Amino acid sequence: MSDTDIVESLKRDLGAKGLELANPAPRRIFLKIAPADLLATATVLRDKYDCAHLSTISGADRGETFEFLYHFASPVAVITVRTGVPRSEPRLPSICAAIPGAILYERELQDMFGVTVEGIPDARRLVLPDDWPDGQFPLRKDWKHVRTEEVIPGGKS
Amino acid sequence: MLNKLTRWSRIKSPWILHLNSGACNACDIEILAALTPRFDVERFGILLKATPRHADVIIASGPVTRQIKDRIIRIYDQTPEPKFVIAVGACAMAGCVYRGAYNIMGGIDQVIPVNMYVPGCPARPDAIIDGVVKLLGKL
Amino acid sequence: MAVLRTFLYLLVYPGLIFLFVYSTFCEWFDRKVYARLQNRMGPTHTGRFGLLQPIADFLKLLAKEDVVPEAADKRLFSVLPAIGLAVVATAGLLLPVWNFDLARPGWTSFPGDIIVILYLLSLPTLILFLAAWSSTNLFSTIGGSRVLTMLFGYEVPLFLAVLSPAILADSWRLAEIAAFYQARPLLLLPNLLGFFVALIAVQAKLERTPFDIPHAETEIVGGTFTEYSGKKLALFRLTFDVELVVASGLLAAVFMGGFPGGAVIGFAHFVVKTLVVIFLLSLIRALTARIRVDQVISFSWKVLAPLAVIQLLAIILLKGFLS
Amino acid sequence: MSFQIPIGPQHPALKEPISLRMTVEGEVITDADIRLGYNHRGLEKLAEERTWIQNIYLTERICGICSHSHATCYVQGVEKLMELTPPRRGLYIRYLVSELERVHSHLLWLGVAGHEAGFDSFFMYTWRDREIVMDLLEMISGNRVHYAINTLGGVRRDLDEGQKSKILEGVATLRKRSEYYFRIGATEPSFVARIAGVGMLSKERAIALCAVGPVLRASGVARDVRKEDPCAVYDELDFNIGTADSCDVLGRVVVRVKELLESYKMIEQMVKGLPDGDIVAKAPRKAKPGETVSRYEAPRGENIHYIQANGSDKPERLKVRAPTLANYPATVEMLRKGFIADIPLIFAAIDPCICCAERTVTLVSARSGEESVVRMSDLRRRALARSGNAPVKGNAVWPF
Amino acid sequence: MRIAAFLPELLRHLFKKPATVDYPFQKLAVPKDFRGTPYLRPELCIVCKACERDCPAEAIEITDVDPAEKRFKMIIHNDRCIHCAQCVDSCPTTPKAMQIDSLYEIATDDRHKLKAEWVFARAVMKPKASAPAAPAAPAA
Repeated sequence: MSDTDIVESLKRDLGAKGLELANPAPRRIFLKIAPADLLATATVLRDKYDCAHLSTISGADRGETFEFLYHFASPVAVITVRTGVPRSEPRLPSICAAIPGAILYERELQDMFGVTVEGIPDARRLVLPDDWPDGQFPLRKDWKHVRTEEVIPGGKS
Repeated sequence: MLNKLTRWSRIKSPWILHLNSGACNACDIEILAALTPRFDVERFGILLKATPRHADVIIASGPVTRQIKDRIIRIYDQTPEPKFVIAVGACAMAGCVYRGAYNIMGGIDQVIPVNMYVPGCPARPDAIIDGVVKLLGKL
Repeated sequence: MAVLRTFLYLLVYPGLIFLFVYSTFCEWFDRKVYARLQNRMGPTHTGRFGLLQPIADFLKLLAKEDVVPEAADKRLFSVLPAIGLAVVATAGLLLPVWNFDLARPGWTSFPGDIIVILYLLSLPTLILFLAAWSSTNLFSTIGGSRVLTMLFGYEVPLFLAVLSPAILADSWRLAEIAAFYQARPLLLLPNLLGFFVALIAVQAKLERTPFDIPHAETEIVGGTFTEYSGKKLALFRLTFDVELVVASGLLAAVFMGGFPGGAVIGFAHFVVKTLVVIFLLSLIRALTARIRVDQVISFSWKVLAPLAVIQLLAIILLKGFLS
Repeated sequence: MSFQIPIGPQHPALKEPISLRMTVEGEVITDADIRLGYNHRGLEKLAEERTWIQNIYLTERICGICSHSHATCYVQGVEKLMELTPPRRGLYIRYLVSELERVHSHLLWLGVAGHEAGFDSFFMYTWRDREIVMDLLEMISGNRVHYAINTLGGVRRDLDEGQKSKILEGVATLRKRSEYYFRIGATEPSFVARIAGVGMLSKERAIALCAVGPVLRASGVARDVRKEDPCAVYDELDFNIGTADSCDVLGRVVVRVKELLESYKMIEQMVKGLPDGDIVAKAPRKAKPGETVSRYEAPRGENIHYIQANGSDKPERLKVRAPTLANYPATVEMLRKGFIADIPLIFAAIDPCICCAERTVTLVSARSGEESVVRMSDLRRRALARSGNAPVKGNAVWPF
Repeated sequence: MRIAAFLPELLRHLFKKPATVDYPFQKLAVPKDFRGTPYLRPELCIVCKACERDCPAEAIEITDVDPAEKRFKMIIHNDRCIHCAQCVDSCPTTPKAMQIDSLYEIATDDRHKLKAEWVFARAVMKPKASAPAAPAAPAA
């Protein structure tokens, strides 16, 4: 199956769900959908496109929205499913029902971006170190780390 | 006389504990490589021990992450006196490329006292041996 | 005079001092052979050829801080290493090193001493178990349970294998068994199978690879010794070294015709024969991977014990044939 | 009686900080939890504050064993963003180092597997031979572990004729020795008894839990990024994907040995067919806005970097997914019903590289004081419901 | 499966010379391009600060000492240095003012001793091609 074949067949299968489809580089397909369609899309990709392997979920802070990219790897291409949630109400459905291996990445998103993944099998909060303060999400762009001064023991100066 | 004997035995039989405090593995494989036939630190009576209770020298690698800080202090406390710490690699000394990351405390010396610094990224096995030998020479 | 002799016997030769010196030498030999088999150098820079390495380890541990864990049974925890050393050192006295001469037997040579020595060699295992249990560390506890589990595996094959030469020699006395085989060296050959069974069982008793399960570093940290440090650890290490000497001495006495020839030649016999046994033990150590505790049990009951029984039957048949 | 034993964060079998919490009954493991976070350094945040060039060295230090693979994956992506085409000689040298690194990593792993099984002689011999490839890498790049040979638009150091012949010589020695040692290592009964039939992971569950690399291939799935997403030179080379269908630790050993032999083949092909020309193209300091997904087959499996550029000299977002992280759910699966003695072997069998996995992920307890964290039971139940519980039987076949 | 498969190999090595290099007493050779400790040749440095900008580990620090006389101070923190030699690559002068040598046995008990400092006047833009080779060893 070539890239164009995949794009064409994705257009057919997803219909109105696929908001945007692009093929910027060989073996790379970017697909944009609404957050609500995530689980359905993941199921379709898994069953029809041999994309049972979820490589990872990347998140990016795009100002007003958080953008999440689900990288599905099939033997012929990487299909990246892109979805955006508003910063004011960061909620995302879980796809663990379709792809159990997604749990680690979803928990990672909860930690780093402070989104709520709804329907995640293990919904306990996963924070950074034990002493990490509440409400701090390091990968948000407005979060800045303040360095502590390093004290070198011993010696002069 | 007794002191001399104790000092001699301490120099001749340093047992090490390998402590990874969030390193990238490079220093760890080089520490392990120092045990293997090419370098074979058993020549100096150095044995890699599993528990801090048996160890004399803690060889630490890696920048200290916030999560592991308490563990390092605990392991340091568990090691019976006299004990020495060698920081191996740029991360263990000053944090290396991770300087300024939010989850890094800095070098090992920000948490526990360090007796010897071995620079390198990673330090070659012979540089590590050199560090151990310099430490023993100091005793 | 007799008192002085007893003291000399207990303290110098073949008592504590001799055992200490010789067992540290054996540890060095073991480590060096192991390293050379692996194409390494082994201890080199402590004394000549690294000969003093085990002594340096021992002294260093003596000078180290001694930590007793909070939760441990403190009295038991502290006293066990000394008992362990005492037990194996006593076993060492029973070896027919000094008391080789049947005409003028030593005080420690008596009919049935082979049983006593086997029994004394079993005790350290129980002491290890108690030590592990009293330190209350999780890894120690697992190590302790493994120690006991293994004990049920190797003990029976060891007894059967060591006792079959005794049956052939028709004696329960080490000196007599040794003398019997000195007179008839050819009869050692039928015992070869038993020798190898005993070798493997001794390897298990000494908890060396492939049987170093109770203190497998990559699995349960230090296992039985996780909480031990300083003097107590030094004593435990010495216990193992002495046990190595005693066990190899036992095998040499039973399977290799003892240590004849008086003080000097007899001593040379002792050294050469025990070192041969230790070399074989080191070879096994370098040859194998550590097996699991369930595999130890099934191996000893499915392979070692039947072999030992076959050996015993063969010996009984041979005995009937000879008489 | 069941109780919990903590493995790590400082444990001799691990060498790296991670906490495994095993619920055991006697010697049998009934449940396993993995707790990360000890090696979390916050690299992704840091990458946003560093320039494109500085990030090469930062990604290289995600992991020491597969340092080149992270750097390569990153550099590949950035080159796409900057629309740079590295010269062919540069690419050949880059992937030559990749394959040498794979050799070093697999030899290291085989030795460590021997060490975890208490087979120290095997460990010593493999690591002695590994020094040959370390010397080659040091000769090419100037450092034993962090090669720093990648730069944007090519590589930093050229190969001369003497080095080429030394590489061929070294690989020939290595091939001879590794074939010999693996043949005898594989016949040692106590070693085989420890690794055969341990750590089962069926094909269906390996796929469902998104396992990667040798773990996936040892379950009979022939997937390899080098084949399915060939970057630059791999489509010009002749090699096969090594698989095994025994689904256990022995299968993983076999897969790695097969890969080693393939790597020797590839190194020889690359050295002999090294094209002439430049080794590096001039790179701009800034990248145009855009995004890219870069994949690379690291020694441990698929490595994926997602890079976003915003037109400045720093990345907008760098997401790194290292292979080890993808293998954790599968590891928990494998550990169940095993013995305590199998923990180090099973865990080592995924070739864990915790530092890779944890460049950003942290799974730590809530402040409830409860220690166990990644409760994999739910996950497992789902996986079971989906694929049934039937491990594939079959013996791994040695490549000799 | 063969019992004691490793035996011949082990016994063969018992009488062979060990693979060990008896390090401190016997030095190991490093390859000619080994990346050891970086150092500065101050007479060549034009203070473009490319090395400071590109250093991934913040190991290079250049400060003004006396702006009027164009005197600068450069500190290389060897405790932070990752020995990647990017500073050498970034250096625009010919011959390069940043250099790297193959020194690696610089273990010490004091981090302050790992700082190497140079105070120098800025070189003119185009140094002569035949600049005197005076490698100032890092003040370790």
